[in-house]
Amino acid sequence: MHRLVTLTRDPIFDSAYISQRSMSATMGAAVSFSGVVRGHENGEAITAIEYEANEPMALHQFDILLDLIEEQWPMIETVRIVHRLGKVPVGEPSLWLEIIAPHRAEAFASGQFLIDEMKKSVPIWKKMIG
Amino acid sequence: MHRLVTLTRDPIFDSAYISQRSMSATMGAAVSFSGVVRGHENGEAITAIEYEANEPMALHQFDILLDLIEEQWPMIETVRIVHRLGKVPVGEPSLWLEIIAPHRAEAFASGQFLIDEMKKSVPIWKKMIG
Amino acid sequence: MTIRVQFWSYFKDLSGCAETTEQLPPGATIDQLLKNLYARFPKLSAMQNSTLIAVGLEYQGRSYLLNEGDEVSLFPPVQGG
Amino acid sequence: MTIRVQFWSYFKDLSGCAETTEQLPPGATIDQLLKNLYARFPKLSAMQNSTLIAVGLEYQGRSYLLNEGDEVSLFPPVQGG
Repeated sequence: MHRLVTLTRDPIFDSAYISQRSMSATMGAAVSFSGVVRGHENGEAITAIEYEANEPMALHQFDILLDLIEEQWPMIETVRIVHRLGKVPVGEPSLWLEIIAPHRAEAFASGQFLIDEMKKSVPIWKKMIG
Repeated sequence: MHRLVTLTRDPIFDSAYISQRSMSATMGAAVSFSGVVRGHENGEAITAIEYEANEPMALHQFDILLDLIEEQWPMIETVRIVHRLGKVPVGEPSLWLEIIAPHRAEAFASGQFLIDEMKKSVPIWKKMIG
Repeated sequence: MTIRVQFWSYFKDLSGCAETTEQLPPGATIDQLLKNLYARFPKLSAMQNSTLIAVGLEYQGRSYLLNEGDEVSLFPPVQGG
Repeated sequence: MTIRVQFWSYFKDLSGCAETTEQLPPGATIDQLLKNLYARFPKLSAMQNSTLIAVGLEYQGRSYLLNEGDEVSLFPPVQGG
């Protein structure tokens, strides 16, 4: 399984990531997800979220999750994850990910698994900016 | 809910669709799916799939599914669907769709629902090209 | 009454045509239409149990009462995506 | 032995620093480290039940036996995405 995990302070241009996609002829499904900063958090208006990460540990914990994905869905060809750090303004993605798999079921299931699990184990925190 | 349903004989450039995305500040999740023609179908090597549609009925049946989505997930802001018709070579998308929702759970669930249901009710057929 | 019938996907190959018309008495159902069509196009009758039927843009069942001017589509299970 | 401790997210505000060190006897556990830290940083102790602990890059529990040179991270529940 190809793994690309990126933590970056630059804006996430998901269309650029998608135009770089490569799939072999046995792959039939690509699911991608963009998590975008919303204008309200817990009922309060915000202008941005500032993301902080324990970077080496975050990369390692993503790798542990990718091991689990590889075990559970061995046919997945590629998982790409980009998490932005620092100040992310409302309307911009903080997270982008993509799964390439033979069939849609495993792409959807593993994508949801990855997001659910990263929110438990990958050391990234947010701070609302009013 | 914004609905954009397109049947086209042109190639699907999903990165172009994604760069045209617009989301309001209450939306936090965009899930997109590309279904790509694979090099084998039922164990036989193919070079392309030719898609045929009953176009007016297909557009209407997509609309019925979008009504169901709107009812079940009223917070969804936008659903875009593009289905390519005619000959689609191996490695190129035949279907692209995107759901924009406040949270990821409804975006993932409705995207899967849409694909599962369209495969039952939207009058599009394929013919393998060897 | 005259009912126009369109065939889709490999049903065109089985019937040998993309569309045809049938003359039916007033009050006829899709079931009667199908009986007539199966007499004319025997290869289609082999697909009876996997035939989808629409009138205009809507799916309909075999007991649907046909009306003058109805356009019927017959096709195999759909396979989009 | 000397254990280096890093605080993350709002734990930095609660402790007033990003990192510190603790001297502990050989064979000490994370539990003992936490007791010492809570004595020095009482505001941290209010978060006891929602404190995550890592040694190096791995999560560890309170009974983990510390070794000289271990780098411990303390932080609140993660919130990526």
